[in-house]
Amino acid sequence: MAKKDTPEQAEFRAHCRTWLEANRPAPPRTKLPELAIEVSSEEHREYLCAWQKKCYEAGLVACDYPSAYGGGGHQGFQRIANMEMARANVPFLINVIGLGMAAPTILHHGTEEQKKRYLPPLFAADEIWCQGFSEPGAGSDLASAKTSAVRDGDNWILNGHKVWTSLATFAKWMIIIARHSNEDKYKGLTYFITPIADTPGVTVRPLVKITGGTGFNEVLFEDVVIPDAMRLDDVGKGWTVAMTTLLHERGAAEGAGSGGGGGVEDRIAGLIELAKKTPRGGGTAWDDAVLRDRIVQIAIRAAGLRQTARRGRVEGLIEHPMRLPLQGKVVMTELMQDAAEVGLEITGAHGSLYVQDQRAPDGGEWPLAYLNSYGMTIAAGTSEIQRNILGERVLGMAKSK
Amino acid sequence: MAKKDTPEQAEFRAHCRTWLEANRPAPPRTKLPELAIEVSSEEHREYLCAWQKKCYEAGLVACDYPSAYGGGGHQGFQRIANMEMARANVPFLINVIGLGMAAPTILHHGTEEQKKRYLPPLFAADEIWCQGFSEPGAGSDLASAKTSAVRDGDNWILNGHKVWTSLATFAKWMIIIARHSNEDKYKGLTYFITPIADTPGVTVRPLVKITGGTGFNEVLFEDVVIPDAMRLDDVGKGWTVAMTTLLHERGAAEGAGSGGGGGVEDRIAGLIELAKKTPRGGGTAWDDAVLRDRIVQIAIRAAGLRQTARRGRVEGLIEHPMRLPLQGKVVMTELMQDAAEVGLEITGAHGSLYVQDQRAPDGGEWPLAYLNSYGMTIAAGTSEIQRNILGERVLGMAKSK
Amino acid sequence: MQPKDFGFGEDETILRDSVRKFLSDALPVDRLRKLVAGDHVEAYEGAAPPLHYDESLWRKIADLGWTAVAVPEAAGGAGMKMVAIAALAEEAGRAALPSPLIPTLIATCALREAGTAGANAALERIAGGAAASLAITNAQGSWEPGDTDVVAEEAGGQTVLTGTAYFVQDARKVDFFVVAAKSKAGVGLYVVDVGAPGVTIHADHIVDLTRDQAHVELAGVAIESAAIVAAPGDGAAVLARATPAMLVIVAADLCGAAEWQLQTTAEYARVRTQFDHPLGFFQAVKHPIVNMMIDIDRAKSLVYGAACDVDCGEAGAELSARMAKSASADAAAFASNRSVQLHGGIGFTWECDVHIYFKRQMHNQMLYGDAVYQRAKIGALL
Amino acid sequence: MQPKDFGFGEDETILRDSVRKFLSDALPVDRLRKLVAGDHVEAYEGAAPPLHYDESLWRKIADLGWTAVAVPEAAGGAGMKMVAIAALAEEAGRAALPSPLIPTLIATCALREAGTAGANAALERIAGGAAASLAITNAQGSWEPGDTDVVAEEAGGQTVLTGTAYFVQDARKVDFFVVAAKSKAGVGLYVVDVGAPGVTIHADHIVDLTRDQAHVELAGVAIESAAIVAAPGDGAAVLARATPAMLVIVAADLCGAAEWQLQTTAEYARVRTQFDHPLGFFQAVKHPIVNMMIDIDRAKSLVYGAACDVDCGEAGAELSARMAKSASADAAAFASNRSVQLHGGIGFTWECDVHIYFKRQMHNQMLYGDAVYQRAKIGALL
Repeated sequence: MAKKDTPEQAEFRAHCRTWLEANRPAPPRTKLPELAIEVSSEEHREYLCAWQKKCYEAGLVACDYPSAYGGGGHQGFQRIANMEMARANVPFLINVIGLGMAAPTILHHGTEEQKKRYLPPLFAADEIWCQGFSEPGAGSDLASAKTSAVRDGDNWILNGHKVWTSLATFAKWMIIIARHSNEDKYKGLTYFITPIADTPGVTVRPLVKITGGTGFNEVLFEDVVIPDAMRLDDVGKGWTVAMTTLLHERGAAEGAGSGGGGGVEDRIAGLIELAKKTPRGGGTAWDDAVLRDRIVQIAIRAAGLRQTARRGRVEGLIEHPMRLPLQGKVVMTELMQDAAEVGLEITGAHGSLYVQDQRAPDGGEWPLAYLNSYGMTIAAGTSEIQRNILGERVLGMAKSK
Repeated sequence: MAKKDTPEQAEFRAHCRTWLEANRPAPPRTKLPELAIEVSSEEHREYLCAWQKKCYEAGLVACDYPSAYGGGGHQGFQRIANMEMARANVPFLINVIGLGMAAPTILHHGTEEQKKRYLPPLFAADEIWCQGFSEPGAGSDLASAKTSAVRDGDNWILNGHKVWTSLATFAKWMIIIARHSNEDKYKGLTYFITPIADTPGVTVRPLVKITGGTGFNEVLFEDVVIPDAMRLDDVGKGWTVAMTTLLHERGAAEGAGSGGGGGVEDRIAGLIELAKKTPRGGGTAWDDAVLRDRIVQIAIRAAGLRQTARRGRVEGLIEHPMRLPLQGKVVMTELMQDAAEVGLEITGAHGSLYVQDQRAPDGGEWPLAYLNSYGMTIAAGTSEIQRNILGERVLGMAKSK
Repeated sequence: MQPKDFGFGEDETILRDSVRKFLSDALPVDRLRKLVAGDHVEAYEGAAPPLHYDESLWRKIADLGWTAVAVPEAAGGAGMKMVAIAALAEEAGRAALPSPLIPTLIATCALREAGTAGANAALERIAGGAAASLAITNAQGSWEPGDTDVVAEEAGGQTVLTGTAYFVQDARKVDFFVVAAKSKAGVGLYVVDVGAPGVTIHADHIVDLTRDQAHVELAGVAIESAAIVAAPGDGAAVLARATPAMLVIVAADLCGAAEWQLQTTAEYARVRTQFDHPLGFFQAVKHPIVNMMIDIDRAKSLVYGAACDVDCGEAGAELSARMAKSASADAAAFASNRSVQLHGGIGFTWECDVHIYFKRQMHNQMLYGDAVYQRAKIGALL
Repeated sequence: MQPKDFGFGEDETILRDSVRKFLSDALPVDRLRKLVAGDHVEAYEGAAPPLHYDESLWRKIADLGWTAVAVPEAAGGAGMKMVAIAALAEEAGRAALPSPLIPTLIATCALREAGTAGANAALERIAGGAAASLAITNAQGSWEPGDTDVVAEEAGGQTVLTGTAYFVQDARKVDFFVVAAKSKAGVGLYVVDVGAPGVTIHADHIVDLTRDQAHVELAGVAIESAAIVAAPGDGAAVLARATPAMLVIVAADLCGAAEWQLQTTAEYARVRTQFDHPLGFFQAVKHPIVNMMIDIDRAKSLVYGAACDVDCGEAGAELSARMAKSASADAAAFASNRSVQLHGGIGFTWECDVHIYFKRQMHNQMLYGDAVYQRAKIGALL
C-alpha cells in the first residue's frame, strides 16, 4: 500500500506545492535540453544553477540529509519534494551527478571533514560534480579501469583518460576510480575526489555526439597531483565505494530522465499531434491504420510507464522490491527511442531535413531525438547491462560474465 | 555463378523429370504430415517407404554414393535429383535421418563391412534409421550425454535414456553416442549403431507433443547387448564421429523441411486465402490494414527464402560459403511459426476451435500448425544454438559457451 | 481525484492473499495437470469434448464467496471494487483455474450495469453461489451486441428467444446464461437457465484445456418477465458500460498466467544446466525472460490503472481497459512463445505444464478482441 | 523462363569486383570520414548546407564508365542488365559513396523507358559522363507523378516550366534534372540544365552527410523541344514503368551499406573486450548481429530477384521490387540501430564511422517510400 503522509510530511507537501507555484521560473531564452546531462550552454548552466540554489534554500533539495552537512534532517521528505517538482513541471536540477551519485557516496564513505566540505555547496549547486568511471577500454566493464594513482608521500599522482563524463565542462569536482595496483582487478582500485576546473594536468575535451552536438566529454589526467585527504575510504576499497555510487545511479538516471518535466508524456503527445497534422495520401498520417497502430503501441507503453510509477508505491501489488525500480531506465529509454523512430517515420521524406532547415517538421526534433536516444540506451549502463542486472538481481539467474 | 549441368547431368535431369512425371504417386488416403520426422501412422510409413524404394530404384536416391555400397556412383547428381523432386512436388523421402545423417557418417567412419551391410537397405527404405544423441539432461549440450556403454568381451552393454528420437517407432537401427568413460567429457564418448526394433532391453515410448499428437519418442536402453562390430570408428572417437553427423544434419533438416512439397509456399498461400475469406467488421480480415501489413511481412520473408535458395547457388552473389546454408533452418522454421501465429490471429475467436471441431477454420490447421511449429524451432538445434553457430562459424565471433 | 494506490488497500490485499493461498493448496500444478491434461487422447480426440471440472472445488470456491465478490451489497454480495475483482482474476489466471469463475465475474459486471429487478435477482443468485456466463457472441465471433444471432419475439405476452449464441464460455459449468437477443426495439438481455426447455448446449472442441466452450442453441425459449435483465433497446448500452470491466477481468487473467510462465521459465533457467552453466547464464535465455517480465509489469500496471478508472467512474475507463487488454494479450503471447521455446525439448511435450498455460493464454488473447483489435478501438479514442 | 542465376554471370561479377576494388582504394572509410564528417560544426550548423564532394573522384568514376552502365548501347552506353546496376548500387552503398551516381542511375532508368529523341539525347549525355537527377517530388514529399508542384505551360510555341520540385537528390552535383511537370494534357518529363535561366537550387539542411538534397525552383524555365523526354500525358506511364528499377537501385544501396554495418559491427565484437571476453562472446551482442545478417541476406536475395524480374520484363517486377525495398529498409533500420548500440559509448560519438552509414540508411529508407508504404502497395497487388 502507498505510504500515507505523516502530518509533518503532509505539511511539507503543502509547502512544496505552494512554494513551487509561487516561484516557478520563467523559461530560459533558448529551450532547455531534455536531460541535465545534456546541458552544454553557459546560459543554461547559469539559469539552472540559480534554480537549484533557490530550491535548496526553500528546503526542497537534500531534505533527508543530516543538517550537520547542509541537509534538511528529515525522513521521507525528498520523495515528496521530487513528486511535487515533477508534478509542478518545473525545470530539472542541474547537479544531477552530484545529488544522485557523489552525495550518497560521500555520506557513506567520506570522513567528517569531507562531508562538511563537499556536501553543502553540492546541494546549492555552487559546485557542479561529474563522474569518472568509464574509460576508452572500460565501458560496461568498469573494473578494468586503467587510470593510475601513484602514491607520492601525502599526495597521489593521477594519469589516465576518462570518457562519457557529462557536465565535466562545468564541474569543479569529479568522483573517480583509479588503479593503485595491478595485482587484483577489483582490490587494485581506489576511489578519489579530484578537482577538475582550473587544475594543472587536467584537460576537458568535449566529445562530439552523432547528432553533431556536444554534451559529454573526455577528461585527460596528466600527472595531476591530489592530496591523500581527497581519497574516499581506504586504499583498495575503490570497487566497494563504486558499488555504492552505482546503487544510486538509478536515482540519478531517473532524475535525469524527468528532464524538462514529463519528457515521455510530451514525446507521446507530440507524436500523436505530428501524425494528425502530417499529410499522407488523401488525409493525414493518423489515417494510416498501420502507422496509427504503431503510435498506439507507443502510447500504451507510455501509459504503462505512468501506471508502473504509480504501482511501484503500492506494496500489495509488487512481487519483488527491486523489480519495478530496476526496470525504469531501460523501459523509459527504449520507449523514447522507439517513439522518436516512429515520429521520424511519420515525417516521411521530411525526415531527411535537420534542425537548421526551415521546412523541417517540429524544427527537426524527430531526427535529432532519434539520434540522441542512443545516448540514453547506452549511457549509465547499456540496455544490455540493464537486462543482465534485472535477470540476475530480480530473477536470480546466473551472472552472464 | 550457378554451375551449369554437364552433358551427363543434363541427361540425368531430363531422366528425373520424365520419370517423376510418369511415376507421381496418388496421394495417400489421409493427408501426410508436413515433415518426415512427424510420420506416425503405419499407413503413411508403408506408403512412403514404397515411394522411396521406387525413387531409389529409378536412381534418384544415393546417386552420388559409390556403387559398391548401393549408390549411383555419380557426382553432382543428388543435388539435381533433389531439385527435380522438389520441383515436381512429390512426397518426401521418409528415411530422412538415414539419408541425411546415418549414411554420410557410415560412409566416412564405417568399415567396409559396415558400409556394405547398412547402406543399401537404408537407401531403399527397407530399413528405417533414427538417431540417439539427445538425452533428458543433454539437449543442446550433446557432449554431456550419460548413456553408458560398458565393454564386455566382444560386446558392449548399453544403458541409458535417449529422447527426441524421431521415427524410432519404425526404425530398425539407431546411430547413438554413448559414454564409455567419465574421464573426459569429449574423449569419453563412443559412437555405435544399435538395433531398435525387436531388441531385448530396448523400449520405445512415443512422447506426446503439446499438440496432443505423437511423432517423436523416447528410447530406453536396459542392458542392451551389442557386438563390438557395431561400433563406428574407434573407442573414444564418438564426439568426432558425431560432428560428422551434425555437419550433415542441416541437409537432413532441409530434406525434412521440404515436406510434402513447398511447405512454406503452401502456408503463405493459405494465409492470404484465409484472410480473404475470414469475415471481419464489414469486410474480411484482408481489409484490415494492420493484419494485411503483417501478412505482407510474412509473404516478403517467404519470397526472401525463395530468392535466397536461388542466390545460394550463384557464386558471384555470396559473401561466405556457409552463410546462406547455415541460415536455412532458423529462417525457415521461424517463418513457419510466425505465419501460423498470424493465421491464428486472423481466425479470431474461431482460433479457439481445434481439429476435431467441425466449425474450426481450415480444419483446425492454424492452432495445430502454431503448436507444432515449436517442434521445428527446438528440434535439430534450437534457434538459439543456430544463431550461435552462425555468429561463430560465419562471422568469427567468440564461442558463447 | 483518483487514489494514488489504485484504491488497492488492506481489504484487497487480504482477499488476494487468501485466494492465492487457497489455490496453491487446492490446485497445485500437478493436480491441475491431472485434472485437465491427464489423457491426451481423451483431451482432443474424443467424440465429445471432455469436461475437465472439479465440481467439489467449485463448490468450495462458491462457499468462500468468490462469486459474491463483485455482486453489490444490495444484492447480497461483498460489493468489492474492480481492483479487488482484478486481483481475483489475476490469481485465477496464475492457477489456470478451470472453473466458471471468470465468466461469472464477467456476467456479474454486465448485470451490475443493468439496474433492473431481473438483473438484481440474477445477482442474488450469483451471490448465493450460482455460476453464469454471457451468451452474446454470434457465429462469426462478434460480440457487438447488435450482431447477436438470437432473436427475441413477443408471443402471447411472453418473450421467446430463438437462435444460437456462440463462443459461450464454460457453458457446461454454469447455472444460467445472460443472453443478448435482438428484436425490432433493439437488443435486450435475458436470463436463461441451462436446463430451460428449448436450450441445447453444443460443446466445442477447443484447444484450451482449462475451460469449456459451447454454442448454445435456443429453440423458442420462453422468458418470464422476471428474467428480463435489460428491456429491448437497453441491452447494448448495458454491455457497452460493462465492457471496461469485462476487459479488465480477461486482462488480469492473462497477467496472472503470464506471471506463472515467467516464474516457471526463470526457475527452469536457474536449475537446468547446459554447457556447464545454468541456462540463465546465457543471454539468449536471460534477456528474453527479462523482456517477459517487463511486458508483464507494463500490462499489470495498466490492469490496475484501468480497474481504478472503472471504480472511479472515469470516462476514460474504456480507453485504459482496452490498453490493458492489448498490453496483456501481447505480454501473454510473448510469454507463451518464450516459455515453450526456452524449455527446449521438454517444453514441446505434453508432460511439461507450460502448454497448459500456453493454451489458456491463446484463448484469452482472443477473447473479446485481440491486441490489434483493441488498438484499432484505442486509435479512435485518442 | 528466368535464368536460375538471376543472369548474374561473368560480366556482372567482373563489374562488381572492379567497382569494389576501385572504391576500397579510392575511398577507404577514413578518407570518407574526412570528406563528409571532417567538421561537425560545418556539417550541421553553417548557414548554407555544406557540399561534401570530391569532384575529381567523380570524374574518375565517370571516366570508368559507371554512368554508362545503365545506358542502352544504342545511346552509347554499356546497356548492362539490371542485376549489374544493382551490383553497382550495392557497392556504392557499401562505400557510402558521396556522389551523384545513384540519382544518375535512377534518372537513367526513367529515361530508358521514354523512348523519345529527347530521352535518347539525355541518355547520350549520361553515357558521356554527365550526372542527372529526377525532380519529380512535391512539397509534401509525394513522388506520384500527378502530384508534382511544377506546371508546364505553352507560351509562344515553347514549353515553360514554373514551380518547385522538392527532395531533389544530389542537386548540386548533377548536370541536369529530369523534371515532372503537369499541364492539362497530363504529366510530361523535361530535361532542365542546372544552369538554365530561371533555375534556382535551394540546398536543404539534411541529416545524411553523404548526399546533397535541394528544392529546385523553376521560374519560367523555357524548354526546347529537344529537351522533352515525355510529352504531356506520357510522363506518368514512363515513371510507373521505371519504378521497379528505381526501387531496386535504392534497395541495393541499402543492402550494401547494411553489409558494411554488419561487417564493421562483427569486427568490433571480435576485437573489443569487456568482462574478459570479446564482445561477441555475449549472446546479447552475437545474436543481434546474426539477425542483422539474416535480414540483409533476405533483402539482398530479394534485390537480385527483383532486378532479374526487371531484366526479364516480368509483370511481377513491381511486386518484387517493392518487396525488395521493404525488406532492405527494414534490414537497414535494424542494422543501424544495432550498429550504434553495440558499439556502446564510442558508437554514440562523431569520431566513430557508424553514424555516417546510420544517416545514409535513414535517408534511403524513406526515399521513394518506406517499408510500411511499400507493404501497403504490395497488399494491393497480392
